Parts: sequence; C-alpha cells; structure tokens
Amino acid sequence: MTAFLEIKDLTVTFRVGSAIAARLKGDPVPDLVAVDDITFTVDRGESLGIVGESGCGKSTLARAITGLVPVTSGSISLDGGPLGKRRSKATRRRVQMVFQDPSSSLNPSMTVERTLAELLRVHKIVPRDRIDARCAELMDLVELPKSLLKARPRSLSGGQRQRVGIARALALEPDVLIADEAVAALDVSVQAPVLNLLNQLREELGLTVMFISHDLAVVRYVSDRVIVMYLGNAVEDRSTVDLFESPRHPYTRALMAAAPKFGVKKAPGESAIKGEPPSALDLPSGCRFRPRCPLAEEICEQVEPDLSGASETERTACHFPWEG
Amino acid sequence: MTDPTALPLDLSAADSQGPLDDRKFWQRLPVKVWVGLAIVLIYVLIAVFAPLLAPHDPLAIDPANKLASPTGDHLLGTDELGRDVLSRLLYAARVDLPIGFLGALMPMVLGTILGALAGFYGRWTDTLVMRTADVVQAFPAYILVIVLVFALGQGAKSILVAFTVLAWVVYARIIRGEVLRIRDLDYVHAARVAGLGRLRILRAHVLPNAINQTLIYLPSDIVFATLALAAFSFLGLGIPPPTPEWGAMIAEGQPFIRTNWWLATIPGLIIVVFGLGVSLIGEGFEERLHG
Amino acid sequence: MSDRILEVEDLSVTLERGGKEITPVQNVSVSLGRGEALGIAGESGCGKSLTLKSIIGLLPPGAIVGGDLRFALDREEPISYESADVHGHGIAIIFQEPMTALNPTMRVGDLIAEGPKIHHGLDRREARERAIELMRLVGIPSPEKRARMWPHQLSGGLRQRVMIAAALSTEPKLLLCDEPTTALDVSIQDQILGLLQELRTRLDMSIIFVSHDLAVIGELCDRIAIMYAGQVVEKGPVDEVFADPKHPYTEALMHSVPSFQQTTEKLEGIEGAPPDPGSFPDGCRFAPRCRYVRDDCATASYALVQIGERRETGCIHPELLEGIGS
Amino acid sequence: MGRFGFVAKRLLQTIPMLFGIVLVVFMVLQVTPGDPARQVAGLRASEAELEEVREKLGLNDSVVVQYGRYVKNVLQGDLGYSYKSRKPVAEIIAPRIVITSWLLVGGVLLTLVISIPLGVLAALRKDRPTDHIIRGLGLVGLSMPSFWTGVILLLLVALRFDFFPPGGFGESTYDHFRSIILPSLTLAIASAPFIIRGLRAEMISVMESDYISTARSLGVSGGRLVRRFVLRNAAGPGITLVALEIGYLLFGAVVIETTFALPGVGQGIVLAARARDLPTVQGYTLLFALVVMAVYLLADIIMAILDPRVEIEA
Amino acid sequence: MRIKKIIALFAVLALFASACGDDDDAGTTEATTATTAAPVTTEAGGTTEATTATTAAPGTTAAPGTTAAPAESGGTLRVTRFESFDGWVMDSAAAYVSYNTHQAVMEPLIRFAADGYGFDPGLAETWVYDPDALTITFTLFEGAAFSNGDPVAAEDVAFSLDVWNAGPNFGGSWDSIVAITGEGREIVMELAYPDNTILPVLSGSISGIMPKDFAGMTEDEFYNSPIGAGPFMVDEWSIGGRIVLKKNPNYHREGRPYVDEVILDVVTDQTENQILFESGDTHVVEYLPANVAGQYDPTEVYVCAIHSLEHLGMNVLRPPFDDPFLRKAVAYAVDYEAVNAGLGGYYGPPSGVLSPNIYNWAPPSEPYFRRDLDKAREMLAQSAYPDGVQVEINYDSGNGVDALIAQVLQANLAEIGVDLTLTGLETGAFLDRAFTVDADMTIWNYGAISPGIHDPIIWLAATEWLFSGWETDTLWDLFFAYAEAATDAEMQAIATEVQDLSFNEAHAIGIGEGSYLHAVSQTLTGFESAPWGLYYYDTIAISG
Repeated sequence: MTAFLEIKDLTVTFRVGSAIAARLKGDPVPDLVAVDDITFTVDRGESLGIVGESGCGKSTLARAITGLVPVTSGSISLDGGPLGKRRSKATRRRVQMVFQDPSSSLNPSMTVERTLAELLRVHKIVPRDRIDARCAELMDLVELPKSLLKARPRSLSGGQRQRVGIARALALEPDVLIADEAVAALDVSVQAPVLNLLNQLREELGLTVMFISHDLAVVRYVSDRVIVMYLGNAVEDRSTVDLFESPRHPYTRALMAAAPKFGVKKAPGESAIKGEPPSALDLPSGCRFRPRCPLAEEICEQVEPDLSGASETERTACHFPWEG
Repeated sequence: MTDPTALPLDLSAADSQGPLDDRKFWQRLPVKVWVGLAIVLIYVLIAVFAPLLAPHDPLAIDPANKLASPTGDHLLGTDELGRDVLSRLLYAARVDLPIGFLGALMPMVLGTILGALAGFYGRWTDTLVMRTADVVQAFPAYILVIVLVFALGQGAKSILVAFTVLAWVVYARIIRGEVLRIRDLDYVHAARVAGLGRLRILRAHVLPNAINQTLIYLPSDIVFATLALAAFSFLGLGIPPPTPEWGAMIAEGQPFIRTNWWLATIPGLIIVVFGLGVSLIGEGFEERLHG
Repeated sequence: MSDRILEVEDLSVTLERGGKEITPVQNVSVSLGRGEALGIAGESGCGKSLTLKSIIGLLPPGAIVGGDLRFALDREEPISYESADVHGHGIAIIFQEPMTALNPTMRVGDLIAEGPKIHHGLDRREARERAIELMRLVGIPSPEKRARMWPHQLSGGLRQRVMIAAALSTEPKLLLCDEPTTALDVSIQDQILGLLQELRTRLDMSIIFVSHDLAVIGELCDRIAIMYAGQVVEKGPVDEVFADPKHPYTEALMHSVPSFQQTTEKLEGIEGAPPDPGSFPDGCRFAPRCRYVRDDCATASYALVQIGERRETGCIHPELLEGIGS
Repeated sequence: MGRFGFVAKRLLQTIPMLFGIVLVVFMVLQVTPGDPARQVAGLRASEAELEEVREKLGLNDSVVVQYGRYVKNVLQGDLGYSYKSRKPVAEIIAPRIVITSWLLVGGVLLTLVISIPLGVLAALRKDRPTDHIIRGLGLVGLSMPSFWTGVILLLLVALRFDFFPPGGFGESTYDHFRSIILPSLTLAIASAPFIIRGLRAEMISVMESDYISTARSLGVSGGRLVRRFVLRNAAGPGITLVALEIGYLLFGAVVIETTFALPGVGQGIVLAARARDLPTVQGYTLLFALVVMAVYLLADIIMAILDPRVEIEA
Repeated sequence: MRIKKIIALFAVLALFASACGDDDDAGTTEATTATTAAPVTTEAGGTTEATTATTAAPGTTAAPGTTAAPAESGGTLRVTRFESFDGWVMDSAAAYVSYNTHQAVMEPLIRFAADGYGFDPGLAETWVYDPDALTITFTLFEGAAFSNGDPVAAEDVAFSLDVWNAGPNFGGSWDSIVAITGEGREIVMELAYPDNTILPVLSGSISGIMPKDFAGMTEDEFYNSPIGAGPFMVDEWSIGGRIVLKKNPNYHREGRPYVDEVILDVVTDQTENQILFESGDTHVVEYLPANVAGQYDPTEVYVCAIHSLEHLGMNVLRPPFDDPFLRKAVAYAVDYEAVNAGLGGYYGPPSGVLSPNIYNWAPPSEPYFRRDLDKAREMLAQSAYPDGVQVEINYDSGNGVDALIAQVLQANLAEIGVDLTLTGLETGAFLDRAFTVDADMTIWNYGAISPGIHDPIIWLAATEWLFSGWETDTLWDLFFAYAEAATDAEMQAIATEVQDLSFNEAHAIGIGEGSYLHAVSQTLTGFESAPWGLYYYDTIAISG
C-alpha cells in the first residue's frame, strides 16, 4: 500500500546571523540544520506522535509539512501528490494544524464565528447560506456551546480557545491534522478533555493525526506510533506499544528515565542524562547523542548511525540498540 | 510546560483570560481619561459652535479700536487690527483642532500602511521603507515645511502634507514592529496554513491587532501636531492670516506683550490646556492598556 | 514543633486589579520543618506562586497581606510580610524563567557575588572566588569561564543553575522554588531536581517547591499542599495524598495526567476551567467543577479538617471519594 | 558576531543612509521653486546672462550629473559655495555650530538634570501623589509651545534678573554661559517631559521584572539595587530616548534661537532660507541630518556597550 | 540694452549741478544742509539753489539724538536689525541695512546729505561737475587712505569703476564715465556725454571705493575681508550673523568716527528687539515695522520724513484684473484710513503712486483714490464681475506690515464682494513671483533713495508698474523726457503724468504713505537719517 503522507529526505535549514558578516570574516555562512534528512511515512487514519526536547526540530518538521517553513531539500507528498512550496488553496486545506499557545493562536479581534466563517467563505466549504449552520455544527463537534460563537478569544478560557483552534482546523475538513504541543500550555485539569476530544475526532472523522509533544505520556496517550527526535534527527520510529515497552535508543531510554514519575523519589544528585544537548550550529561527529550517551564507543564518533530496522515502522538509529 | 504568558504573578495568566469585554474596559478607565475627554469635548464644542459663541465676527477689522484693553464689549480686548480677540480664539479652534487631529491621523494612516507593508512583506520592501524612514527622521522638519510651503503655498494643505511626510515614521516603526511580532503569532500561522491570501491576512488578522499600539501614540502626536502648527505659524509658515489660529495669534500678539500681555499669553494657555486634555486621554488609555 | 523553620498562618493577599480588590490567596496556612521539602501544587491562578512571594516579601506594591509569618530561624515573634528582613537572611528563592530572573546587564559571576558581598562583607576578589565555588557546587562546568559570561550566553539549564548558585550565596536555610523546572526540558528538569535533592541533603536546607506538576513534586517533596482558587484544599505526606486523595480536586488532577508508565485508559480531566481570582465562586470553590458536588457544597465555608494523623482536607464530603484505585 | 560586529554593522548601515540624506538634501535645491541662476545673476538679469551663469554653475547638466558632483564635493568636505556671501558654505555654518552646540548641550544637560531625578522619583513613587504631580507637570510642559515659553521666561526672568541677558550670545565665555541658560531651559521644558515619561515607564518595567525580584531576594536593596540593577537596565532605552529627543531639540533650536536672538544654526537656516541662499540652506540641512544620524548612531553604540544582549538582536 | 542698464534699480538722476559740500572743520552734517534745497542746473554749469516750494514739505522730524557735534567719543555702538546683511558685494546687496554697512567700510567719494536732497563730502572734500567740459573733478580729503594705510588714488577709483561696471545689477550705471585720471588729491572723471544721474550714483553705497586690484587679494578673498577708506574696518562678519566693525585708525577726518566699534546683530524677533532695546543692550533698532513702533517710547522713535509708499499692483496681464473697472472698484474700496490706523498712524492716505518728499514730486491732476464704497460698487457693476470675484494677493510673509495691510484689504474688498485669498510667501519666493508678474495682486513697499522723482519712475519701470505687468514704454519715454526737461514745471508735469497714468488705469496704486522708523536710544547723539532710513555710523556718539 502506498503511504498516505510521505516525507522523504526532508531537510530544513535556517540562516542564522548575517551571511555578509560571515563572508567578510571568511567563515562559512552559518546555517542551522533544524531538520536533517528525515524520511518516514504515515498511513491514512494513523496517529503519529513525534516526541523530543526543545530544539530537536519537531516543530520545524510540522511547520514544513504545513508549508509554514520552506523546505530546503527533500519532498513531502500527500496521497501521491506533492506538497511543494506553492500550494493551491485546495491542497493547503488538506493539512491543518492546531497550535500550542491558546493565548496567541486566535485572532483577538475576531469573534469565534468570524474566525470560522472566514475560512468557510474563503474556501467555499459550504454555500453562503449554510455558513451559520456549519459554524454551529463545528462548535458541536468540539463540544463548545454555540453561545460562544459571539465571544472573542479573550473572554474564553484556555481550554475553550484550544477547542476553537481545533474547530478552526476542522472547518477546512482536512485529511491530516497536525497538533503541535496542543495541550502544553493548558492547565493540567484541562489537558485531558482536549486530548480526549482529539482522539475522538480522529476516530469519527478518520483523520490522520500527527501529534507533536515534548511529553512522552501525552504522546503515548494519543498516538499509534512514535518518532523520537534528537537534534534534527529521528533516532527511533516505532509503534507506541513497542516503544514504551522496550525503548531501544539510549536517548529514548534516558528520556523515559528523566520524566517524573509518581511514587518515585529522586535520589540526591541523580539524573538520567548528563550534560546538555550541543549547539545545533556545532554538532558532534558521528552519532549526535554520542557525547551524552552512556554506551558510546569509538564507532559512534566516526559513523553516524542510520535509522533502520526490521520494517518502515520499526526503526532505530543506534549502533548499539537496546534489545529488550 | 512553558506558559509564555506567565508573568511574575501567576494570576496574570488568569487575567489575560478574564472576561474583559468592551463595556468593562470603558468602565475601568482612569478618571484622568474622563477629565481629558471633558476638556477635549469642550474644545470640540467650541469649534463646532464658534459662530454661536463668538460675540463678534473674528475677521471684522476695526483699526480705530485696535489693541483695546478688555471691556464689556471685547472681553479679551482687540488685536492690532481691532478684531475681537475672544471671537478669534473661539474660531481658531476650528483651524487648530482639525489640523491637530488630521496632522496626527494622516501620518498614522500613511505610517500604518508603510509599516505594515515593510513588516509583512519584508525583504526589499522593508529595506526601502525603513531606510527611507531613517532618512526622513534625520531630516530637519523646518526645511521640509519650507520646501512644501514653496511648492504648495502657505496653508493647511502644506502643513498637513509636511506633517504626514515627517511623522509617518514613528507609526511605521511601531506598526512594523507589531507586524513582525504578530506575523509570528500562531493565529497568523493558522491563517497561512488555512491558505488565506496574504492581503487578507494582513488586513484581517495582522493590522487590526497591530493598530492598538499606534492608538496609544496618537494623542501625543495630536499635541505635537498642534504645537508644530503653532511653531510654524510663529515662523511665518503656518496658516495664512487673517484666519485665526492660536500659534499665529501668539506670534501676532507677542510684540505687544509689554502692553497687552494677554494677546500672546491667552492663546498659549489655550494650547496648553488643549494639549493637557489630549495628553490625559493618552496617558489614561496607556495606563489602562499596559497597566 | 521545635524543628519548625517556617510557619505561615492564615495568609491572605489582597491586590488591586483594574480598580477592583481581589484576594488571590486566602487563609493559607503552611508550616515546614528543618530539612523538609514541601510541595505546593495547583493550576494557574490558584495563588501558589503568590503565597511563595508573600513569604519572601516580594509582593507587588500595593498588596495587602494578612496573617502571620514566623520564620523561626532566629526569632519567635511573627515578622511582617512586607519586611525586607528576610531578604538574604535565611530565605532565598528561584524562579520559573531563569532568563528573566537574571539581570541581563550583569555577568553571572558578579550576580552570584552580590550576596557574599552584601552579607558577608567579602571584597571583590573573595566574592568572586566564592561565586566560582558556588557555581562548582551547583554543577556548572568550567565555572571560571562561565562566571564571566552574560546570562543570555548560557543555556536554560545553566541559567537555572546560576540562579540556584545565586540563591545559595546567601546561605539560606529555606529555598523557595517557584516552578523552577517548568521552562526546562525534561532531561534538564531531571538534572535540576537531582541537584535540588542533593543540595537539600548536603546543606540541610528546607525547600518549598511550587509546581503544577504533581509528579515533579512527588519526586522531590515529603509533604504536599494542594491549592485551588487561592485556598489550600488538601495537605499531607506526598505518598499518602497520591495514594488516597481526600479532596475531589486532588483526585481529579491525578486522573487528568496521562502517564507513560501505565497502559492507556481514558483520562477524565475536569470540566470547566480554574476560576479567575476576580471571580471565585461562593461556598466550596471547587463545587462548580466537582463530580461529587452536593447541595450543601455551595454554602460550605472554608476550613481545613484534620483527617487522620497527618492529613487535612478542605472537602466537607471526603467520604464520597472513590479513591484512586477504584 | 559580538558587539564589535554590531557596531561595525551599524556603521556600514549608515553609508546608504548618508547617500539617502545627501540625495534628499540635493533634491531640496531641485524642487525649491526659483532659479538659482537668477540668484547669482540678479533679479533683472537677461535670459542670456542667466544662461551664462547656468553654464558656469553647471546647472545645465543633467540632474544625475549634478547629484554626482554634489556627492563628490560633499565627500571631499566641500559643502558648496554661497554666491551671496562669496564664502564657502562650511565657513558660514561653522561659527554658528558653536552657539547651537552650547544651546544643545545646555538643553540636553538641563533636560537630564530635570528629567532623571523626576523620572526616577515618579517611578519609585508610582501612583502616589508625587508621581501624579510630576506627571501632571510633565503634561503641561509637553503642551507648551516653546516660543511661547521662551517669551514668558524672557519677561518673567530675564527682565527681572540682570544675571540673565535678554538675548544674544554675549562676548565672553561667562556671557555665553549666562545667555544660554534661559534658552536651554526653554528647550528642557519642552523635552524633559518625554524623558521623564520614558524613564519612568522604563524604570517601572525594570522594577517589575523578575531579576529585580531576584536581586531583592538576595538582599540587594536601596541605592545598590537602583544603581546596579535598575538604572543599568533602564539606561539603554533612556539613552535611545534622549537620542530621539535630539531631533526634536534641533527643531526647537530653530524656534528658540529666533526668540532669544541666538545666532546659531537654527537662526541661520531661517535666515539663509529667507535670503534664498540655497547652497547654504543645503549645507545646514546636511549638517542637521548628519548630526541627527550621528546621534542615533552614537546612541546605538552606547546601547551596545551597555547592553550585552545587543549582539543577539543585531 | 544700455538704457535699461543705466536705469536699473536704484540708479538716480542728478541735475546738472555740482554740489559742493564745503565741510566745516568737524565735518558733521549741519542742520543747514538739511534745509538747503537740491541744486538745480542752469545751462551754464554754475550752481544755483533750487527751491523746494513745489515739492511736498518733508516731514519734519522731532527725532532724538539729532543734535550737533557730539562731545564724547569711544564706546561700542550696538545696532540690531530684522533683516540680514547680505554680503560685501555692493552690486548684489538688496537690503537697506546693507547699504548703511557698506558705506561705513567702503566709503564713496561723496555721500548723500541727511535731508536726502543734496550731497555731503565723502572721500572727496569738494567736487565740481562741469557739463561743458564733461568732467567731474574731485578733491580728496587730506590723508584719505585705506584702512591698510595706502592712500586713496585715482587708480583705486578707476579700478573700482571697473568692478562696479561688471556688476550684474547696477553695472552700466557708470557707463558715462570713460576715463579716470588724476594726481595727488585730485581725481578727474571724464564723461562721454552729460549725465545727470552720475553724482547721485556716486553718492550711493554701490559706489564704494575699493583699493586697486583688491589690495592684492582675489575677488573672493576681498569680499571676505573687504578693505575700504571708510570710517570703519571689518573685524568680523557673516551673513545673518553678527558684524563687528572697528574704528579705522587711518580715517582721514579728524576725530571720526566717534565710537570705537559698531556691533550689528540680526534679531528677527520683534519682541526680542524691543527687550534688547529697553534693557539698553542695543542702541538702534533699524527699520522698525510701523505696526510695532507703538511699543517703543515715542521719544525714542526716529521718524524719517514721509517717504515710504505701500503699494498694490494688480496684474493686468490676465483676468480678472485685465478689467480696469474691477481695478478701480478695488481702488475705491480700500479703506486708506484703516490702513493707516493699522500701521500705528505712521502711514497716511496715499497721494499717488510716486513716493513723496522728493524733488519735483507732484500729485495726480485729480484727487487720488479715497474710500468710496458707492463708487466702488458702481465700478464693479460695470466690470465683468458684477457679483464679485475671487483673487489672490501675494505678499512677503516675513513682512508684518504687508501682512497687516493684506488683511485690511481683505476685509475692505469683502465689502464689495471681492474675495481675497492671502498668500504670504517667503521673501525669495515672493520676489520671484513678483518680478515674473505671477500674482493677481502684489503688495509691497518702496521708497526712492535719491532726491529726484526720476528714481521712483525708474523703479516703476523696472518693476513693470509695481508688478502689475502694465506696459512700460510710455514710462520710459516719460523718463527720457524728464531727463531732458529744462524747468521744474516741466518735470513736475511729467510727474503728474506718471501719477495720472496709474490713477486713470488703477493698475498700480499707492495704499499708504509713511515714514521709515528707527528706534534710537536717548544716549546717542548725532543720529541723522535720510528719508529712506540711511544714516552714518561715524556721525554718532554715545553719551552718558
């Protein structure tokens, strides 16, 4: 079966600092490689989680897929068709996104209704006379009272805003929904209902979902499959169940060890990973995790391990993967 | 979890979600705004009803009765052509107020447009607009007004064009900064992901939210425009006579300050009070919006 | 208790906001023993951070504070919340955002040296040495080099370590932590928690740790106080509270957080949103969101009731709770 | 790229600006109605004579050629030649710069002397009566036309106290000092409110920042807190404010020099414009623009020195 | 065209006479010269005294400081003026204030007398004009020398003549002089033809004597640091800035100048001038605008003889003022008394288009325009614009007096339905538009600077009838007729004809006649001014 969403050799780099200044000094033009040569596929209806710490490139990856950041090299295709630099309105519609920060993800000067109606109108999703009705349906879909259609974002709570954010994404009836840290900024008590809603919508609407988060637990809760990223690379790509049962990459294991857990007391001075990630502008040779890896050996310094494994969705990028 | 809205107090996050609808915004305005609004309203009423309020024709000359001291007939005396000073002061509001307001609004409109284009389109548009802004900012206003008065003739038109050409820079910088900030906010990203056109995004999603900052700046610019108008009148580049205008009245009255001190002093005070009123509104709004 | 280091009794904080008086912290009482770590948990707007700032007298100007604060290091009588007496004397604080909490125009070494200079009268050279020593203590690699750096040149984790070193420079007996790991990546958070645990044991320092993350508090603290809408709703030893919450809010919070240790079950969360300090409901403040709500909840007045030996709850119907396991 | 890099970049940026300024200055001459040749040849010169003059002055060359020549001359420090006074423009302007420098330095100093204590006081006493009074006075000062203020000061002060001369610049340094006080004060009354307002806002935002909480929690208080933590951080934006103010001060100088009969560049530009001495007007304009640009540049450089973060913003 | 050159701007026509200023020892301008009338020719070249009977009596002035020889000397004379000095190139100076200053440094051979009717000695002690021999013979003062010590010689005068002739504005005014020779104190000018204008020209500031070859400097260097044989030397100067003149130690007249130093400042602000004057920081405020003169102590206002003419030119080259009825309507609608009142009583109703109080002045043959609204309406009704019209009036916005007059006119004309738009222009722009006759109406002021009516006639011609665009050929013809005229009556008839031309067509009309004014401190003695406001610094002393 051909993959629904196919990411191939995707690389995204950003220019940092002044190219002119660098040239004057004879330095190479400083480029930050945010996403480095990543390849994976997502099936229709699948829910893929992408997890990693800040600066690992997970958000850039999401934004590259939605077309918010230009792709440096590689390709993205959806349902066999390319998602290139220039996308038609109809193509754009198919990939939608839910953003992290509920305080900035809604236009503060627009009511909920205008926010939704604008999209319906511009994309001619429904006939003009059906717009009001469709707005109401969307509110139902995200379990918000219709009375809030007249509200402006600042009078909504964080959870309500995030639901509006989801409604906005769904208004365009997309095939793929990318949720970028969709609950990270929400109060703890409000996170769960939003996560539940996303799960439920995926089933009801047959959405393909990419869920991006730094929180392993959240990813586990919503995803069928998880890609772990570290410094622009995918280091592990496995089904959720497998990954959490037997993480293979030392980084995945360290992440899990570092996450706070109920009922476990921290021992003085103890930590799961030593040191801090190196600068993305000054990457170590070989395996990027090598300087912090407890298992690192000489080969790790010389050869960058490929993301490989038994199948497309059973891959690890490590010379010494943990075999559990 | 990061909450970028978190300020030192954790109640601030709640604040930003608080139900602050527009009505409450107005209710909670500081007293100074109301004082300022009252002052400005009085001036506006004076401007509107000047023909009813003025005891005399502000242009009617009576050279035989020039430089008269205040009397029952001429409450503030007469000027050097025997015109009633009180009537002229009242009528002057019809010149100074519109120029003050327009002199701030027009640059705001131009600055908003240019700043928005610069911020939103970036690249050479940005470079062009902002470097022009640098040059304009470095340029002495006086020269520009002189050139414009040469080219367009003396009068409100030249003054307004000069203000617009000079003062847009501030607005452009504010708007550009705001646009750059808002351009990276998620709701703009969302609009882009949704495939909305750039112009639509700029118009509907970026500008309405960027414009608040300029509104705060507007009152002080109104004061500045009023003062600049007065200064240009003083230098003989303002509104041509005999149209009453406060700055010109100061300039005309100034030679007589030893004998008829009120001629120059009162229009000055009137400008000060107007400026105070406008500034109070500005300060109050700023306080309300920024805490 | 003789080894009590801090006693906060009936703390209330009233602020003016938009011309209206609000009381985001009401009747909060907490106490802390020597070397003990207390966690204060709660969501945004619950007053946890403000409670912390009251203790160290860092309230915004115009705040009205009621209640007593006894800081029993060297005195018995209550001291005023506004007083600057505690600054640098026994209590120190670290904040959530190490970037904004460090003076951007001061080299980090100089900042850490401020405390020793002011309180111990060290001269510049001595203070600098002390600063480097402290930086080493909090695990900053090559402290001599880093002491000369500006805050913005450091990573988030290092900044938080600098912040801790600065706090330690006053040799505090009590360290207040205001969500110090929230802005950090999970691996760095893990390191900082380890560091705090280590410092606590090594320096016999008490800690109050404020966080919205129950699990983090669980890893570090002995006791926990759960706050909701400006009030403490439950207090007790961490393990006991987690195992058997006695307040519906505590219970609901625990149901809200997914865990990657356990297999997926449906999370419940809590309907609605935490109330704004300007509009706390009457009666039990959690009642509008509570699944066990009864009629009398709407009129219940706030009181913490002792349940068992070491636990207190603010719920008038603790018997209704199902418990975590059920 | 470091702070040195920032300064270098900032300097590089001024080059196109310089060209822009020179272009605009050049355009002033082009768009001003009236014939420069007539200026030289006399009002009733014949067309042939005018033509001769035009040829001599190169006015018949294309605008581009003229601009190129002007740029070249300016780069060589040649601001042109006043046909009226038979002097190089630079020589006409130079003596006036001294006087205006006195005025500007006096104005800036007085502005700072007034605004720094008041701004700091207002911030420290935020929302208390002191704050309200200072801000109220500021608003009044902000709304006063400076030529009006100047005359009032002349009448109320200069005519009553012999110490203050009623105008002019005097001959000795002591005279200069006395002469400059009232004009400087007039400038300061107009500009101090801006600085007070800006400084107050900046101080408040600094004082409400987390790192001040940090400092206070470390036991830093009183003067040490204000000096090492508050002022240090408020200084950068404060300097930018002052720099922006210089532009307004220059405009103020045009008016105030007229009021106080100070033969500085402000008065000079008015007189040169009235006399249609266009090369001189150009010279003044260029001077004004260069000063403003230099002040902004200086402010940015000081910012870069004061604020270690500048390099990331660059 | 030679004629046009000659008559350029302020060229003046002198009569055949050679005046002989027999200077008394101290050399001050005596009251007697003021009352002697301008010399008039007889054909023989001898001099006879002319009478001033036919001219309007000069306004007698009760000005302060006009006492006889000052007793004290030393001190600094401080002068402020609203206008900027405009450089040392005598040919291109346009401001009255410049003329005063030029003469103080580069003194001409002869000076005009304070009464404006005759001549006084300058560098030359005596002068004889012989129209038959076509020579003028000057005898220099004993010891006349430039400030660098070099004696003034014929070569210097000859050199100066070349420089004068090269000037774009006035060059040509000296065309009649073909050679200059002389030895010792004697300088002889040879003329190509009899020239009535030459003596007045030589008395003007445009005829200052410069050292030969600019005393070794280049032209530009010289104009930067000029050298003359006048009573003062330039110490410091700039355009629009301060000018400091120091006493010339080599000055030929014993005892003069009385003051050691003259400091001239430009103070454009009227209030500031007033304050400086009252506080004693300045001794003289030159050319007070009439509207602010009332602010000075009347005993300290020096009122020159009535001479200044405020005038209005209406552009006949285009509608609507190509319509003579409209022009007349305007002329009858102006409230001349109101203009006078607006200008502090210093400007009375006009008597014509020629500035009065000069030799051979004559009124129009009919009474001049006075306000008569009925007549104005009647004229308007006959015009193409019976319902009124909208027109623009141009004036120099830097001139407060003209701005005031414009406002009075606006109010007056509004009464007959003529809607006046006031366009105040910056001086340069104003002049540009005025001289290209590019305005509906132009308001300005002029005063002749010579004691003959030919001077205003030339001015009218040079300005195309005060910027109205009316043809000037007739005027030139009249001018030549005037120059050839033999008797006063003939000349006065010509003056009347000029007046009538303007009166009948009303294209250029006078709207107010007044005096130039100076504020002069009581502490000065020896201040005497010609009707057009010119005075000499070296006759002034500071007392007390």
